[in-house]
Amino acid sequence: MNWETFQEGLFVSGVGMGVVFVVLIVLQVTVVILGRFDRMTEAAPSDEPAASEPAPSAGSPATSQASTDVSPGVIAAIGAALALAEEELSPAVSSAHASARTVVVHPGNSWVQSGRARQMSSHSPGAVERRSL
Amino acid sequence: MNWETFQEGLFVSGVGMGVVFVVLIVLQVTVVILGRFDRMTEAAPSDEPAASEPAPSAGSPATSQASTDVSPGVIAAIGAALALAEEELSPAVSSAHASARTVVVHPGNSWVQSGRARQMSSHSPGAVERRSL
Amino acid sequence: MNWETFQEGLFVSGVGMGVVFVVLIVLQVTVVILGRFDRMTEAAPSDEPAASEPAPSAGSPATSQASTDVSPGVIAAIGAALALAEEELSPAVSSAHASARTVVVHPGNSWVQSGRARQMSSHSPGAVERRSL
Amino acid sequence: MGDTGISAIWEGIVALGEDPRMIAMWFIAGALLYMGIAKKKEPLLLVPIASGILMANLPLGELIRVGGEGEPPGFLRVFQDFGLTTDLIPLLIFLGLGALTDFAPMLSNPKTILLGAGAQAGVFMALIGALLLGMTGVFDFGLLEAASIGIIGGADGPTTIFISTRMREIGQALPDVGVRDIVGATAVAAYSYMALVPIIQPPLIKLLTTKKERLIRMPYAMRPVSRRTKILFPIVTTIVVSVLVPKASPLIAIMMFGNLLKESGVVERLSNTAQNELMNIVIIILGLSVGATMPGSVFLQTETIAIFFLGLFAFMTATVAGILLAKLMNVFSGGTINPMIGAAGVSAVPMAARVVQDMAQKEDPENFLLMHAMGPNVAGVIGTATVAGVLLALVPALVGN
Amino acid sequence: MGDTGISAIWEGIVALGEDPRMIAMWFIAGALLYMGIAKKKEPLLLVPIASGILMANLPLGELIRVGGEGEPPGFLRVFQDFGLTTDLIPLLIFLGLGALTDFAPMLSNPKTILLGAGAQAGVFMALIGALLLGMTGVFDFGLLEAASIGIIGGADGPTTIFISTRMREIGQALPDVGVRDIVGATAVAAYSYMALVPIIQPPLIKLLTTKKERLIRMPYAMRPVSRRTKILFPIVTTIVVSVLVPKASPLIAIMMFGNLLKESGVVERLSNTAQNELMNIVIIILGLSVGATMPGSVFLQTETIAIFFLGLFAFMTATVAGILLAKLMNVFSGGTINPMIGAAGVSAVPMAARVVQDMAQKEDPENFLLMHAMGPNVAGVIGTATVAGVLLALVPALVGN
Amino acid sequence: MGDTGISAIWEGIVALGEDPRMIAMWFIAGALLYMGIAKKKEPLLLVPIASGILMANLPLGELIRVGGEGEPPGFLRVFQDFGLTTDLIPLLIFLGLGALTDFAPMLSNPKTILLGAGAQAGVFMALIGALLLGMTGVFDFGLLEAASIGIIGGADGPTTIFISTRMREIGQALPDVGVRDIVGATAVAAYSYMALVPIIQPPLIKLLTTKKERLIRMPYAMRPVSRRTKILFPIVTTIVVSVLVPKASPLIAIMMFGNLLKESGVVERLSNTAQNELMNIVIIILGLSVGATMPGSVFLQTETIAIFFLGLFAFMTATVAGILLAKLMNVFSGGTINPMIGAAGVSAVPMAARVVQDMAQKEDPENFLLMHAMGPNVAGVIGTATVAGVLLALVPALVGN
Ligand code: NA
Ligand code: NA
Ligand code: NA
Repeated sequence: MNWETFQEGLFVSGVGMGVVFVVLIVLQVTVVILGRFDRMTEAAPSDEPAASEPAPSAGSPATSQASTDVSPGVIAAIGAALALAEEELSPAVSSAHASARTVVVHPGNSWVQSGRARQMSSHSPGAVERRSL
Repeated sequence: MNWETFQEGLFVSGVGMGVVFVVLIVLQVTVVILGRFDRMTEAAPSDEPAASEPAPSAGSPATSQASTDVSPGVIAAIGAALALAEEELSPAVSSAHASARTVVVHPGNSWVQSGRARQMSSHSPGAVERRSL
Repeated sequence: MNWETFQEGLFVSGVGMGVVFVVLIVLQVTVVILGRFDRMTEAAPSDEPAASEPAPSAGSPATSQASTDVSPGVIAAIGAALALAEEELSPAVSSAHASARTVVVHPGNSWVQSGRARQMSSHSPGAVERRSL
Repeated sequence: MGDTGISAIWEGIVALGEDPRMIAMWFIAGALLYMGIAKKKEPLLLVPIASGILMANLPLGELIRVGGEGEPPGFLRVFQDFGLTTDLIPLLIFLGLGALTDFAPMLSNPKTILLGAGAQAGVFMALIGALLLGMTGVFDFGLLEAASIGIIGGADGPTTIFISTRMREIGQALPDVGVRDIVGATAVAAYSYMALVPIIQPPLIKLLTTKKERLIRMPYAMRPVSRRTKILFPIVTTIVVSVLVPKASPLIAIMMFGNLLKESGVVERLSNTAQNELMNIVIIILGLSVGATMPGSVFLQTETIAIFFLGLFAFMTATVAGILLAKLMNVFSGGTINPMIGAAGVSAVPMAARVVQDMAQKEDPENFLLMHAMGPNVAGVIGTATVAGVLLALVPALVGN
Repeated sequence: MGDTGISAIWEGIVALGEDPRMIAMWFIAGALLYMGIAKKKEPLLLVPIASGILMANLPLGELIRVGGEGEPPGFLRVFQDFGLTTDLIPLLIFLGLGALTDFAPMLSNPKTILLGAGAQAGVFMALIGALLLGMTGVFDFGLLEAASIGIIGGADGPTTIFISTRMREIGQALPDVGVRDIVGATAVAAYSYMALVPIIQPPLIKLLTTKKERLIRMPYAMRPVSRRTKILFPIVTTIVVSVLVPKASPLIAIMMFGNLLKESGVVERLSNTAQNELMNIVIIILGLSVGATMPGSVFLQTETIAIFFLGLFAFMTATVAGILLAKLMNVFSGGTINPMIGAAGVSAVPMAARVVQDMAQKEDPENFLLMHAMGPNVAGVIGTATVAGVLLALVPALVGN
Repeated sequence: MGDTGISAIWEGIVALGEDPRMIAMWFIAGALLYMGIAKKKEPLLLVPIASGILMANLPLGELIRVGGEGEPPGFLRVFQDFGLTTDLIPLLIFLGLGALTDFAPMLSNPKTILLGAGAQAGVFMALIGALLLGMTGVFDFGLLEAASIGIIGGADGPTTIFISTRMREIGQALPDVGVRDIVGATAVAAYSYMALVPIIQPPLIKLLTTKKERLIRMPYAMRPVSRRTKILFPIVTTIVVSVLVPKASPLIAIMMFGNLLKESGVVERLSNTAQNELMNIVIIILGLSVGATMPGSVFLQTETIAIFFLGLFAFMTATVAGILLAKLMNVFSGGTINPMIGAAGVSAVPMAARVVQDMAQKEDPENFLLMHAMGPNVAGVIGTATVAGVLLALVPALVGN
């Protein structure tokens, strides 16, 4: 209502636009990194489907620097117990998984085609109803 | 329990039956009017699919007679803004709508047939389950 | 934490194992009785589909021995009114019911086959997802 | 420690011995399950209600406990408190019913609407009957109970539950008024007699109509109903009924909203969910909650027998009143209305209409009355909701004086 | 007794005479139903919202009553208290939206993400506009109201409802601060203008772009996205956004959880339910609850007109800002970005992206921009959720001083 | 103003620095997501639980905040308060499980029922183990915690959550008793080890059975089960178990009600909804709520490691006890019972039964044990519910003294 409130509004606007740009730039960088990682594994396909997942586990020592009343050993023990336990159970499962990987690694053309198909059919009522809630 | 309560019961019954008849008669009149309107538009099909809708908008001055702290202008402005805004967007939409109208205007025979079909199939389990909850 | 708590734990364990065995033995006996009853009705198929149901109704006098402020007559009246009211409505219903009975009485081979089929298909993903929530 | 353990082991059997009415209720639950499962009568409601009765009559009543000391309220108590007492559950049933109901037979044949009014006489006959029984001093029925009993005659399950819950809550909120908890008894009576409509109505119809009347054919080339009318009808009905009987507005507005979802044709996914998944969830909760209002100590009263007799009386008088009104209309319309369709005004959709159809075809296989009977049938639902509104408006004011 | 009865019979008509704004609201509800049903614009929300408006404007307001004396809170009041005020319902919508959203177009083309930021300028332009109008003394807009109005420019229905409900509740909890209830007005404005995006945006796009710019083709042989990336994206986004803007975490975390259900591929039944049955139930409750915030006495204020104008202003400035940012990026990228896709940053998924696609094809039938426009489109949703978090973090602190 | 803004901008990062246990929890959530998504182990629960863990460990904890000052309780807090603490959500899971479970293998082969009892020894071995660890002074386990840890051995997720929530609430309601919040740890342990049953059981089975025993064939021409028996079984079981162990009645009665919906055959739409849409909604809420009980400050305790070791110990002793009981029965039955089916008594339906089937076929491809193992498997569920009832009856009374 008064001048002070207006100034607060300007402040909120400035901070808001700044934060939005920061957040989306960080996300953009993240997505680029994820994409790089995809192309790396595409070039040299590994047998570890989600190698990125265990990796951070190793990075957990960062937590030990802070003032927790829990030793990093405790954390590592719990995390490792969970992560190790589910190693390969049956060949059937892992082979099914491997074939799924193949699809992931070379999906190029089919994805583009389906994208194009979606463009063509974008006026269908189903597509319209999907969003805008 | 006592005589007074019994009298109250009689009173409730009298009022109740009266109100039920009034309500259903009013509804009956309303339905008849809606039906008349259908046959009018059937005889002289207009291009305004729901002409009845904007019409009452014009009748809203009735509200100005009462002691509101809002001028009828305000009401009219809001209502009109909303009503005007969505005027025809694309020919595709309006032609689809027009064809829908055609179905509405001449549905006679098919409706009767479906009604008859429903009579015949009224013993199907689906029909039985539909209600009585 | 202390010795007393440990003793309580032993007590809970003893009672718990005992109760579990009692409950499952009682259930086992119940299931055996239900099975006997099946074979009895299979041998001499009766026209009363669920004769076991009205029977206990007759057994309700047991309740009259207790200190209720409701006479057994009241209970019997309510129960009987409900039980009697739905006696046979239309031949269509009862014949449909009778044919359903036939299925119940001689399901032997088909059930075994379906059981075997289920064994064979037990590795399908649908089956896996069904439980363990 | 030993004492605690030993008493805990036997507490179920001891509790059963102290209140054997539980066992009696098991047989009542069994009878309702038999009616629902073996006889396939109203299974959607009777199976959950009977299961709720069973659950409310287990030793210690864990499923209906009030809670406290680290124990939450029982499973069914939570449903009752958040679903039944707030009206949420019966009203959500109305939402689904609205989305399931086709008002076209009524819209194409408006003169049959009035027949939905006649059958409401059954409500008030039973209401007065309950008060008369109350005056004998044998049965403890005041105006609140009489209203709950009367509404059984509306032949509408959720409306019955709605009104009897309201009346109970209103009575409990009034400091000087006592009120019985007859929600369960009225609900079971309503659903039971709805299941029995094909038995209750035919003899009365035969008694009150001549063969000549029953042979009256009604043309089935009905007037078509435009989509616009079907869409405007629920909107206009909401406004008209709510202005005339504001206390009926929850029932009417929500049922008509459900119907609008269906008839609008643009929100099919909402309409489907209201008819199916949401409806099914609500039916389960409603049935269990209603069943759980019937611990033996509440249900096994002399009053319960009276409620069942009055409920039957309500269904019968409703049928009679509907037929008599239809006979009257037949006279004034020059013999073009088959008086049997008046019996369909008792709602119990679609059983009452189907009874009429069956009786008509038995005497004349070429006489199709189903669509004509559906008019009064669905109009009867609106009529009963109106009556519910009148009861909600008048009864608390009269009792509160 | 007679008095009670007679007053009860006329009370609906009397109440209507005392507050005829109800009748005005019927026509507003009718206009929204017309837009939803006849024009098929946003019917999923407009039909329930309009029905909620109708229900909130029936005599005696039975469906929105507070309750007491044996009467529970009204049907819609219960939904408002347990669904809207707790954020539960808008957040469950976000769950479903997350399960419906395909982030692949954005993941395969990361440079378009930034375009989701530009359009957020519309939020703040409208916020400042509202404060300027507030300074005239004609309209009663403080910072809380300005934030609620600004968020309309995010073109995101549930976020708008989320923020305007939060701001109202925060204002009501502060003893020295007054706050208007503009939840209904902002929600209706947001959904109405989302429906009108195909009318609002094209003239602005034409005005701000040259024909040469509109003819820029963008290759549609996009980079494939691995399943792993699709799965890691929602997890990483939840963490990144929540660390940078903790107050945005409910919106982001729940939308991303919905997306994880979908992309994980192992819990299809949960993903389907989140998209369909749960979503439908929540849409019904959300629409009715929002509609029910608009009794005539609340909605028919001069401020409402200002809200609608500011909302339109917000959509327009968001479009303009999005296009200008895209033009800038086009210059720096050497002419490879069609500036029109900046307009898709206003969210309104997928309408804004489709507008771009249609305009591109009108000038060059071989130019397929939909997938490129979907990137800014879904990034705009994340951007608006971020803005919502900033508003929640700053505004209460500033107002509370 | 500047201060407010600047502190608000950094508050997420600051909060993370002050409690880096959040980051550790992200990796635990990641490990569970890996197990659920990449390894497809129990994804229906592990994906929501892991997501709940993530949401509970975001800076400022917006999703689990208590609320106040215009802010409602966080999204997950609402679910916890209205779903977990009231038992509603685990019991609704039981409803769906009941509707999914086919008791026919057990009904046609009643002698295998008893094998469901043996495996419950695992519960009590772990309970005593927890008390022994508590006596060392290193771990803070009283009788309440020991009961929650023991029930992990029941290999039944919802029962574990039900009991550990109850024990926590009972402890918090007792003024002189301290209790740890181990709901999340016990639930994650239970679901993790259920996922690992195919790894845990085979070595133990091999160790405890001879090759000759494993080769015992059991005829699969089982006795047919009538529809009447299938319908009467859930009704009778509800009554029998509830009379003997009243505190088990919520679990048993609701599971058996679900089974009755299925077996009655007349309310298929209710049965389907209980199995599908309702179940899915409840799974989402359950998983998120359970995950949300694990902020790093609660979960990262030395006790958690002990809980995981005791949980594994519980699964192993349950398997051993089941096999030993089966060996005993084999001796008394003259060598007609393959002792491996005793291992299926640990529930974990249907994994434990499938393990037995796989091991039997590995040694003799013509030996079909699945149906015989399903008997103890589903009987184990009833057995564990019974044990839960005993714990609920005895533990609070003993602790409260
Ligand atoms: Na009726
Ligand atoms: Na946006
Ligand atoms: Na078990």
